[in-house]
Amino acid sequence: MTIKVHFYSYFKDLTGCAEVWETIPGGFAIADLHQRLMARFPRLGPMQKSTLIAVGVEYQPRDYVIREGDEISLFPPVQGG
Amino acid sequence: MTIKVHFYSYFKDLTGCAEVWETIPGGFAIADLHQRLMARFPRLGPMQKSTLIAVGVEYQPRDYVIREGDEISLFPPVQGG
Amino acid sequence: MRRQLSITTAPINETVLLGQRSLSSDMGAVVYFLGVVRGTEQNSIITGLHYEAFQSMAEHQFEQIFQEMEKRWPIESVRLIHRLGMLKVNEPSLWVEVVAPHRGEAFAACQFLIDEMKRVVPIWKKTLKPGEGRVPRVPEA
Amino acid sequence: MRRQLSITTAPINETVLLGQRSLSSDMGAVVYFLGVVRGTEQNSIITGLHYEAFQSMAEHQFEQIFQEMEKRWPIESVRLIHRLGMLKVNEPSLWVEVVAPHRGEAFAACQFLIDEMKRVVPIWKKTLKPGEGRVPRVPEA
Repeated sequence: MTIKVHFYSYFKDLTGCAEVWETIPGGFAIADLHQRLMARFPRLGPMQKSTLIAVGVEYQPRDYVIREGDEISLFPPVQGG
Repeated sequence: MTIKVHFYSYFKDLTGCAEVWETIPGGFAIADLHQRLMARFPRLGPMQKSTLIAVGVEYQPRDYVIREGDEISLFPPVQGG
Repeated sequence: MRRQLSITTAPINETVLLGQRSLSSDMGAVVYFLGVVRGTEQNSIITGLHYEAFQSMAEHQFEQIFQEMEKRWPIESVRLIHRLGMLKVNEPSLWVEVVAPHRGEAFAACQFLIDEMKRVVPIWKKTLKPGEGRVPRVPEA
Repeated sequence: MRRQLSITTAPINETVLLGQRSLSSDMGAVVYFLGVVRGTEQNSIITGLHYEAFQSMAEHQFEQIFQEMEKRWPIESVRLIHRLGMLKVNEPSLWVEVVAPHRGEAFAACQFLIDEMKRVVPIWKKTLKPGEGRVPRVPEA
């Protein structure tokens, strides 16, 4: 399946884009997608530990299995206020 | 010596006045004055434990020895806000 | 630490107070507290409150609290207005503003100020109940 | 619990917000927090901040925080405005109002809301330094 991935804040600069499409096999977890994206965009690597990942408008754990139609977002620690 | 005593809040109703003069001997402490006032105004008696006493604009302990010119204030627990 | 204190029968005008706010560029947090007269007091319906102060002592006690705040937190300014006299339900009786670099100290200092006020500042209130001109000041036994 | 949330590029107008306040007669406490852009960020002088949000997720996360507040405290209403876009030093970026029966719950709920916002709501800021049009978004290694 092909899913849409969004980047926010300076992750847009690290990847050079605000969104990308990724084609992934069934059973792919968020952790797998994160590895795939770090390979595609090496500058995401150093941010690995602090990267936050959401599916739609909810945070999801690394073992969440991605489903058809999910929109995934990756971003650095939040800084509202 | 003769000193001025002020009452605030419902202590004015209990005593029927906002201020009184008391003539006291030298070496009289706040605790002594309080006893004297409760004898003079018996309705202050039930409030004994919660009565707050100030000399001028400062709270003082019960063993504070009253000096010439001191103005003493008696009042119930404060309720600002 | 700048301070402004007013214990007054004049109504609290929040808009005017906001307009008088001054904030240096190092300040990142402002906390306000507004105390409002509630329609009930100890589960009875009331129509208002009458506030009375021992004014000179109240000012002195507030000043001592301000000094303690200044020792504890890097506050730029504190402003406090306490109403006196007759207040209707829904009218503000207390307005407090604390300006500080960060929110933690602004919240802590504002709460400290109000807690200490309630402990030591000689201000009292009398309840006004429906149908009464003024309630008796003496609490029931 | 009534709620009003606005994540917007429009400037925060405190006077207008005050004028829209609604308070039932059981409410005795209103706490406000104003977050203001400081002139320094990590000890460097800045001229402003640019705020960006993942808007739909930010709104959803705020709603979840509001639901938790509602469970924990008897709050009548909460209003929160967060600015987006370019803000100068001294401009407010965040305005919060919590209305509750008593001050303890109003302070606790307001602080909870801000703490939770800083933990989960997807909003980010970039610093603008003197002489720069825009700072690089990537933090230095």
